[in-house]
Amino acid sequence: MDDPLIVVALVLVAVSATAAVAVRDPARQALVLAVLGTVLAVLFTVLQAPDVALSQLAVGSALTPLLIMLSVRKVRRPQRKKEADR
Amino acid sequence: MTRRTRLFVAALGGTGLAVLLVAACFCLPRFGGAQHPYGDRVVRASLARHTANTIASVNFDQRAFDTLGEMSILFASVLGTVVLLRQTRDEHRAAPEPEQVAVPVRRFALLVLPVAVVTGLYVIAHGQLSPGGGFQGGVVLATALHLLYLGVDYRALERIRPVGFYEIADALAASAYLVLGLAGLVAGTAFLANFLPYGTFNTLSSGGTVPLLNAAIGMEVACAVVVLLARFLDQAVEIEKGGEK
Amino acid sequence: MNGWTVAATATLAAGVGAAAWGVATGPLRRRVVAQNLSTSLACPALLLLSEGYDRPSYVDLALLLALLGPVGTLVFARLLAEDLAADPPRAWGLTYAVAGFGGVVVIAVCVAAGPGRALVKLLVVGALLIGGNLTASRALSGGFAGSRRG
Amino acid sequence: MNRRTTLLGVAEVLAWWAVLALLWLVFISAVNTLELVVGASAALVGAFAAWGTRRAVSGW
Repeated sequence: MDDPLIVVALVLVAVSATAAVAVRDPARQALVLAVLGTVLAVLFTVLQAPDVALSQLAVGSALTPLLIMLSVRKVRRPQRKKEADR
Repeated sequence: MTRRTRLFVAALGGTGLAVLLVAACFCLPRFGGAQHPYGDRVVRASLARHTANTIASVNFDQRAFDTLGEMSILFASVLGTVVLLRQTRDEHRAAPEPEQVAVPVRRFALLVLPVAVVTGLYVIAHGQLSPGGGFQGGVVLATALHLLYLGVDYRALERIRPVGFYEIADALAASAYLVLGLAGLVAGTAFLANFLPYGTFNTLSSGGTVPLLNAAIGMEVACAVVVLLARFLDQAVEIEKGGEK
Repeated sequence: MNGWTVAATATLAAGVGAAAWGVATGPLRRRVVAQNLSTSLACPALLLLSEGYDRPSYVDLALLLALLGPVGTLVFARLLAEDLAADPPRAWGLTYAVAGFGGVVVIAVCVAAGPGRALVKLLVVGALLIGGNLTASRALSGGFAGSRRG
Repeated sequence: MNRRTTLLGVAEVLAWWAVLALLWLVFISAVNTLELVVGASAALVGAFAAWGTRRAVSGW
């Protein structure tokens, strides 16, 4: 724990994970989640676990945001259509 | 029992659990200590089997059965998604409209797509040598394909992505993993045992069955993610409420 | 700790920390820019760590992040296009500064690596990083014009 | 599809194959025969992906 690098990485993960919970709007949550994924990958690298970091990078940087944002778009679509009809 | 007593009992139990957990935490080995009894044994075993990346040796050799379980979880969850997100009777498909993408973004997507494909294959092929492996590389491959949706539009992606083909390939890759496991039985050892010659340390052919299982997982993950995203994209872009127009 | 890991710590604490703050607060246009910059700052940090730990295989991490980070930003640019069209992000100065920082880190790591195939790999990572970062910024500020449905 | 477009397509795939094979050569740490064979086939997959995407984009 005496390595400042580990402390910085841990603090970053704690901050962005808290922010991911605290933010309410799903689209903004997905943005925070993407940053959390990157920061987690850095933490795993610092803890000398590059395999896990690589998994986290692969899933967290593009795939999870895409799944969340597609779901958000699907949920928002009926509303948008109503607005367009109005 | 009144509400008060119940709360008291719950609080007592919760406090007891918390005290025990904290006490247990103080008895844990120190963070980043020098003693790793499990790690030492794993590294010794993976070096004995000529696998440079210990994690790959754990995933695809020493605990290959666990990976079979993980693969089945992914397979089953994609199957569940396919069933849940199918087009129901009160929905219809609207053709996606073409998208106007800025030229640099479109060129970037078209240039990076092949590079990402090769990188994904590189990560899969070198799973037993350097960090990486089937799962990571497979996800990169699937993500690469969806650059076509992000950088161009959904119609372009649909042209080069026959979902049926990816579904079949997914099932084939999953069964390839099982067949490789059964081949161990045929060779006279155990299910998913590393029965092939170990090869020269730190080359592409080292590690016995590890590279083959890696490739099977890579193909399985890539196809599973493509099928999964296809369902999500169909729902988000094409399928709309209301009957046939 | 050596010079490389100290530099990585500084990049993470100042750069990625600021990006994490920026993505958690403020209007949407600031959040998407912060998300883009978080990947383009974490990637140099990973390169520095790879050099600091003296493990060339860790470069693969930076390679993957340089490749997939901009793709993640493209996801947001694409699917939030309507929200962003009303209030487009304007942070080109910051974007170019971060891209320049990435370039400096890549050059420093290249000098340390010396001539060889590893050097070309680092240059590829650098090209993907900077090109991806700039293209993703371009996509955020009006890259998807007629996005109604497709 | 006439002869000219076929030739152009082949040239495009070959060009992409050369670039991607070089990229593989840059990625790997040690060079040996098997590595080159695997790299060449992976580059071929990537080249066909590039060709296919370009066709999907401009083919309407």
